[in-house]
Amino acid sequence: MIKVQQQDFDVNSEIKNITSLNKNIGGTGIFIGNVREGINSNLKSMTLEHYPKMTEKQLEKINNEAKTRWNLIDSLIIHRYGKLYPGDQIVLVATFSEHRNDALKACEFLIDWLKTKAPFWKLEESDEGNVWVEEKTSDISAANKW
Amino acid sequence: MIKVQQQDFDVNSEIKNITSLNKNIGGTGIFIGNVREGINSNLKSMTLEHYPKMTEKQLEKINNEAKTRWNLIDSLIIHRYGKLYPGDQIVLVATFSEHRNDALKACEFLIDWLKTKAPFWKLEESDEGNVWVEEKTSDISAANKW
Amino acid sequence: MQIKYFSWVKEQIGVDTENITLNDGIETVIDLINHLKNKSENYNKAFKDTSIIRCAVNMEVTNLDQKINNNDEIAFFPPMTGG
Amino acid sequence: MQIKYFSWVKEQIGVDTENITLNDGIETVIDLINHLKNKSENYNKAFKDTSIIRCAVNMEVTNLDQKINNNDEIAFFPPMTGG
Repeated sequence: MIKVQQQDFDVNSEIKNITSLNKNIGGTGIFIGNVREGINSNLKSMTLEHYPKMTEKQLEKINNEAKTRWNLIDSLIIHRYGKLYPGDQIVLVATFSEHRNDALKACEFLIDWLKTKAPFWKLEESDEGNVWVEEKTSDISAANKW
Repeated sequence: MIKVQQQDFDVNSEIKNITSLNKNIGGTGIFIGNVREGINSNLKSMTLEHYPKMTEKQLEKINNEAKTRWNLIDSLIIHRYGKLYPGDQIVLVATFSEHRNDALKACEFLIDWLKTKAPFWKLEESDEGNVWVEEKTSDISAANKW
Repeated sequence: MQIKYFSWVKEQIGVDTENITLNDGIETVIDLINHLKNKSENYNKAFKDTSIIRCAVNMEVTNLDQKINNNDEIAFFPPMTGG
Repeated sequence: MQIKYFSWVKEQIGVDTENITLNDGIETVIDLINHLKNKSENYNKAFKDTSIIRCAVNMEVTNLDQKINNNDEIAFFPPMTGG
């Protein structure tokens, strides 16, 4: 399932919504990304812009790719947009499988692909001004390894 | 932090207890293991026996090993014991880092090592009788790869 | 044709969406970019380095030599930074 | 010396904890196992295949040739299945 939303999420209830439906889920892999304050605590806020409709489409595609590559019972991606503050949750990836290896690998894959293939752009707001976050070469490598 | 307990856990509040203390956590890797009902829904319950004190000692050791190998801000292992039922949560591993790669790798490492190095034994209870879960060769390989 | 801009591409151009009708000479995304660059200095600046411009045609990421037509929704943006 | 048993080792032996005083001839874990096997058929059966017996001395997993003394806490159990 894909959710693109402004509001925060509760990982416990999101996970339980899925595990309560299937008693053969043995392993759940989860990744949560948060807004980092920065080394000098200089980040004041971060605004996530996205491309509505394309975001959902791309996340579906990435999610389906994970399902073809690993044995998953279910999977969930929640991605927030709008203005967020240091410590806020940005993204949740959760993968549900009978066995841990499929869940963990698919979870890592999903967050790696999200980084360079989901149409979000991050504006970091600090006292020194606003800067658009640039693509990292380490993220490109991480996406290409799959 | 290590918790060995009978009672269930709420992953959201467990995670928030840690992320609320440090605004430089950018990535949290989480694994949750649940009791599987089995292919023919034959499992009625599972009793987890453990070796009190040694369990905590071993989990601390494994946890410290993760901290020396990866750049972690914090980490948490919760392992339940006692009688559990299909769908119940057994174990939580959570790793907190500035960047996702450290969090995800350390999370996978911790659950791999827990499988063969934490003094728990699982008794599966079904209509056909009770069977102690045997060590899996795939778990030995997974532990040895680190 | 609807064109959408995101992130600093949008900021430099100054609008987030515009509708244009394709001239005969515009067959690919790169043709469209060259056409837009002639509109004003803002466009020219936004599209100066096409190596850092990404494009989606009907919400699918494509190369700049992708063929386009008047019914397409085109979007221009910097490399994506999701997650 | 306190000896603890877990899982099916405990079930086969029939007790979870016992206290014994070491004889002079018992210097290692495997000496202790051989001593215990003489106690009864239950012990003999539990320790028949030492390849599937794990041992901890003072809560640290050790090999069967580990030296032991009267102040140690020894535990015998099958391979661990945590997680």
